[in-house]
Amino acid sequence: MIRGTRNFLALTVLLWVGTVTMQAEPAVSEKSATTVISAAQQAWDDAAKLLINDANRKFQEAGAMPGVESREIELGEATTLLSVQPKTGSNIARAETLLKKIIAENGSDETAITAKYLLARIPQIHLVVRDEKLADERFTTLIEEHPAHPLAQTALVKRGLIRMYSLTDPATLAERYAVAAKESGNLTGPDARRDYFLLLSDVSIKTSKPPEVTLGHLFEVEKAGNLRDRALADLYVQIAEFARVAGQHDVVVLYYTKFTGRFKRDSRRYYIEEKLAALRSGGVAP
Amino acid sequence: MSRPISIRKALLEWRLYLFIIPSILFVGTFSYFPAISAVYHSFFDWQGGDSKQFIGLANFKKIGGDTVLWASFGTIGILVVANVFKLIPSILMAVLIHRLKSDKWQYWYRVLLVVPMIVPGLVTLFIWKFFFDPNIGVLNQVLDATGLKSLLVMVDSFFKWGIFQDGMPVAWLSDPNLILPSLIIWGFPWIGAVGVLIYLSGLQAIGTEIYEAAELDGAGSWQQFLHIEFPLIMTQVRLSLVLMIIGTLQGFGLQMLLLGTSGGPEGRGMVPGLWMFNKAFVAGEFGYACAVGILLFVFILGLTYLNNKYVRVDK
Amino acid sequence: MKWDREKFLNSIGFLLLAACFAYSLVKIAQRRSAEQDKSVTTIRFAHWQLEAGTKAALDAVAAEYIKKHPKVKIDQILIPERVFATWLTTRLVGGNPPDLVALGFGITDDRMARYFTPLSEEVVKPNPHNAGTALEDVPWRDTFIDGLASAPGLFNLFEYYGIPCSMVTTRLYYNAPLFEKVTGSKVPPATYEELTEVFEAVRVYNEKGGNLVAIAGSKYNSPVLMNALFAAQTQKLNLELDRRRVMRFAGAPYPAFFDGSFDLFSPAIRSALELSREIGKNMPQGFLSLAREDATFSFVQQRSLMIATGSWDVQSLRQESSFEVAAIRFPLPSRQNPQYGAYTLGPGSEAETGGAVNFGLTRDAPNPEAALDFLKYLTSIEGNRIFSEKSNWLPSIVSVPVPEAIAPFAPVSEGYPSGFILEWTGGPEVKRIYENAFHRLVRPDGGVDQFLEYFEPRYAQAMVLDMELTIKNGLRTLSMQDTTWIALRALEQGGDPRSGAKAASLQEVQAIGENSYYSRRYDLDEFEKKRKTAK
Amino acid sequence: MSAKPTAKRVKSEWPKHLVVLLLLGIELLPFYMMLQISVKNNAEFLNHPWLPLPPAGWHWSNLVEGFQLIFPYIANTVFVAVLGTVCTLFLAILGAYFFARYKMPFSNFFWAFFLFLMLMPGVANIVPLFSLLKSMSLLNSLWTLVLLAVAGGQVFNIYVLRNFIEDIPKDLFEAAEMDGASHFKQIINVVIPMSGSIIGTLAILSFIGQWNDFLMPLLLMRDKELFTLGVGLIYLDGEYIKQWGKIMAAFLVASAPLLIMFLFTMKLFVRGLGGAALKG
Repeated sequence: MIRGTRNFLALTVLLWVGTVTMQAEPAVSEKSATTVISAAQQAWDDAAKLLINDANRKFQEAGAMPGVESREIELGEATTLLSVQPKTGSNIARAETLLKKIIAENGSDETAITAKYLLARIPQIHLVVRDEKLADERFTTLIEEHPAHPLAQTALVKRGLIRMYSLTDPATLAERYAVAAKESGNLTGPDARRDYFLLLSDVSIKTSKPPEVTLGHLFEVEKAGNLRDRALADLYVQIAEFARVAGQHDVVVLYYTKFTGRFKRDSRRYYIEEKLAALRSGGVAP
Repeated sequence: MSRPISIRKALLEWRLYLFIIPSILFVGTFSYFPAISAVYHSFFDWQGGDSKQFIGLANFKKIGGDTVLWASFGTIGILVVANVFKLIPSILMAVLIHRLKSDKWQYWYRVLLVVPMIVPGLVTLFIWKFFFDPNIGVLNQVLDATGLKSLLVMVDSFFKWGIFQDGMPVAWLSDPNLILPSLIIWGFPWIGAVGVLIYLSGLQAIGTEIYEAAELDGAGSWQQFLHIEFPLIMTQVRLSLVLMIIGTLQGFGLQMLLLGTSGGPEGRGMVPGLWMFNKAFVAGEFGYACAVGILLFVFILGLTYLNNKYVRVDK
Repeated sequence: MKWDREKFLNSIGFLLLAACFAYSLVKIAQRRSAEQDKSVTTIRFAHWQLEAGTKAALDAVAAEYIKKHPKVKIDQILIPERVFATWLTTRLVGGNPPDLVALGFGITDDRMARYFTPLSEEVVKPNPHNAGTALEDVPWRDTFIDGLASAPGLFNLFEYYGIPCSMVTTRLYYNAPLFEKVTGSKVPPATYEELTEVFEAVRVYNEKGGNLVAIAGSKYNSPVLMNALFAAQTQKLNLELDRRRVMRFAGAPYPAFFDGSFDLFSPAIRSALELSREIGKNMPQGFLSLAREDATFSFVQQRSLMIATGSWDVQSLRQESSFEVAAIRFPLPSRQNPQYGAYTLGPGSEAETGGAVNFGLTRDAPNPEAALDFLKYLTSIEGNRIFSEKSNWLPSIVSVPVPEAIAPFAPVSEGYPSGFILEWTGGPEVKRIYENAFHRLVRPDGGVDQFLEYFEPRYAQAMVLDMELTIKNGLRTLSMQDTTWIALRALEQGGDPRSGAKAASLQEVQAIGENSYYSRRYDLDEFEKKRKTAK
Repeated sequence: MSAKPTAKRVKSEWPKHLVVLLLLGIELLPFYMMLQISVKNNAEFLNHPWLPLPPAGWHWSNLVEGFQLIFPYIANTVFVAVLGTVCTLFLAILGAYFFARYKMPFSNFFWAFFLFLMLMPGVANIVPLFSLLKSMSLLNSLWTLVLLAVAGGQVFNIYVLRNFIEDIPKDLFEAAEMDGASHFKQIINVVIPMSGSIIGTLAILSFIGQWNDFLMPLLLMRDKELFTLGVGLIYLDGEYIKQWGKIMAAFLVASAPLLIMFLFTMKLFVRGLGGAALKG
């Protein structure tokens, strides 16, 4: 409560100072722009700290300032509206309107691309009654318009999820998996590539593909890199174990060695060391 | 009942409103939060924390298919009926005390009635758990010593319940068929000190001459009770009834302490209040729990209404 | 005359009351808020560890700290577990929390982010209180035994919010002299087979007129042992069901149930249930209606030979017992056991034992610098040693020796990935029907079949409801992550590389979370379709 | 005030005493247990849970410790309990009188307002209340506890009292009104004497409630000096190895003042107010 008031006071003072200096000396008008930018930064910072309602209020206040280029502020407002508590349909609808406005003004800058991404996410996970068909269309627009942009790459992953699990075209999961596997070449960004192959590996397991296929996806995930410790440990074990099923024993040894070398405090370590010792002594892993 | 009053008279008596305004202000300011919050949150998907999503009537729609909830209303129904009978000992106790000739004894009995009230609930709970303990508990020892156990075993083998068996202590709180009986036996002989005091307050209104008149008519003590005492404490009985219904329907503390949040073996101890607690604090569905609370409210309101309508006070 | 006496007595009552009230008024009026000595800083820290010795141990650390920093006062606030969450919530929302708070009850990720200070920049600097020791130049984070790998908030918020001062493990305690008297041996059981011999010895002892329960039971203590045994029985089953082959418990039975590759009639489950029943027979009858303190009481008063609980109870048990209390790891069936050996890999590994009693620094802390410094002292070699020795809790810092008294509690890394217990296959509904059915498993005339007869028909519905709940909660997390992720990206573009790193991590976490969210939804839909056509 | 005995009734007096005493005996069992366990240690308690120890073996130290635990809180507790009870009942009597005397316009509406609160099972959410108290700068003050006691006690007490006041014969009020008594005077001269014993019962309930409450003091008071004794008791209850002797001793010490006070004031509630003044 008090902190909120303090922030509010600080902001008011800042804005007031900004307005006064602008009126007094046109020469330093950039200063007010910096103030707005720092206000936006502060609001983004709050949002990143999960202080969504505070962030939303700050964006609204910054947006109310006269004569300010407001696209980023509007994007911030829309982004935070998606998670403002309590979450209501009217907030989501307002966010959608704002995003559409941003895109209508200028469809190709960074802000607009972010807006397009969020616009597609709304029917995918933010509405109580989802409309994944619409989400698919919106992602497709984004992907076609800015194929190389990181958000379009992420969109490929999110759209991949929808097409894989929610839409029934083609009819079976195995067929959809085949289509998705063919399209994996479109993924160029490393993070998106990693996520896409994580999806493919999961579905290949779900549809009982041969272990070599899954292994191929898992190698792609490793190549794309950038996994945090916990997920990386799982990945090494997965690779080694699928390789074991596929009979590729040197891969097993390689990845188990990688695992034991890196993850000292893991409840699988002792078991894996036991398996490694058995492999090295020429036996077959249990 | 309070008397109807004409508007004109009411305007003259406007000062009466000053009597109720402080209470209204206090209650409205400080006590209304839980109720309002429950109504508000019943429309949300809420985990009890800061984040929640408005979902309209979805929680209420879900109630329809909630078999556990509906079953729990059956259980609470039995408990309410049992509790109606459990009101009787307090009434009898009050009448007994009231009929004593000696003012002094009456006074001391009242004082002794107050004493148990100051003993913390923890002590009572502790004793009753000891009472029901299958291995070292008093109840089983009494059953064994009095031979009641063999009687129960005989009845059991006749009806094939499989509850009472020779050489096996009766598992009071862990046999599903004994959960409800245990909950009902709990608190024997069911003397509620507050209840007795309330009835005694009502009985005070009986003047000596009424008894004398009754005795001249040759009324026995049972008839005296039926025709003099009981009618006079109807207001108090009805009051106890309402308070008991509210308490029973909202209550779940005993069930939770004895049986846990799942309602014990086969869920036989699951009551609506406990289900509300389970949904809120075990499953994290606070919004749904609030909706259950509202349903419970409607239910209690209905019972209170029926009680007011059919348990008449005629004097 | 009588009237007067009565009047007199009545007025005594009120006079007494009035006098008491007057006294309290005077007392309250006299009390001025304690003189605030500006030069003295008061650090307040709050937790719920009411176990014997913990408070004294933390006070001892504080006293040692004050010796070095005379201008500091340290105030320990103990709040019982059952009201801790409510208490903390009101303090945080009200903006007047203590400086340091034990993280656990009443803490969610968003609360942590909102009300606590991230310590990520601190944990990479060396701990100044380790100056002059081998850890002098080691970053604070790496002085912890688990390297802070399980610090609260790290997994979802990518920041360090909590600093642990201890670790916990669970063990089987036994009454050493009584054990010798009953079994005629000093050697505790190492395997389940040996444990059954102890059970037998207790039976013989009771036949000769003893009145002893083998293992003290309660709804708190019994599951500690039973779950460990159950999870050991399902180790191999878990690996079989683990189609993603991550070789740890990652909820594998959940999807396996929906695609039909797992059901409750699996021999491993039967065997695990059988084992639970065997153990249950050696606990007091009706133990599910007993509370934690009942079991402890029974052990301390020598009515029970053994009790299963965590290392946090060691000090209480030793203090209250007139006999020597010893502890061992849970005796599990060996792989050679003819009945139970086929399903087990061996004792579970404790390699991932993480820090416990994590203290977080509140954003509204009145004295953040002083409090942080005290926290660093508490987790320095010296401070943590004092804490560990006085409380008999395990240390969290690498070079602090485990006090001899608690040597059996040190985590053992040599062991196998854990299996699961039935409650873990689902959520709150599975837990509920499991608890409703459990008495059928352990009562004298019950058994595995009686248990399954009740449990199995209700299992599918419970799994569906739990899955729906999991999906709903998953969706909530995912949608919240969208806002945070976009915000982190915006900050990264504003020139903040740390936000960039966090954004990348969040993207990965969301991808993994969304994969499983979609995959679960798919499993559930397929299952419902199957159920419909079956009907 | 109560029925005068006739010769017939005197004869059959002792069976009544017997029944009442038997029932009271069972009711008093917890009290007895509290008394006798309070001077035992755990081992003695376990071996002889039901029988008292011979006085020579009593552990007085339990009671001393109990006293040391409770004493610092006594002043605060008396303050809150006395003020809380007096104010609660004062307002509740006024409120109940409002409902019972006439059916005033809106009286049904107000009644529903109270009833709603009594019937609504809330999933306890104390945070909004806390925020409110904070914004009113009411935290960390004993007066707030009194305030909350008053607010929390209104509904139940008004509900009970209304029933009793409605039972008072209307001619008593009318007679008083004839004499020119204001409503307040009518409360003092008619309501309070006629319902002395129920007011007494409610007062005891309210007093005990304040006496033992721990949650509100714990949550609202920042300074330990402002805690009431319920807070002291939960620490004992929250421990994981229960020292039954010490717990019972503390409970005993905590309830002793209540007991003494009730013994001395009961008389007033039981008949001092009710009897003499207005016997119909």
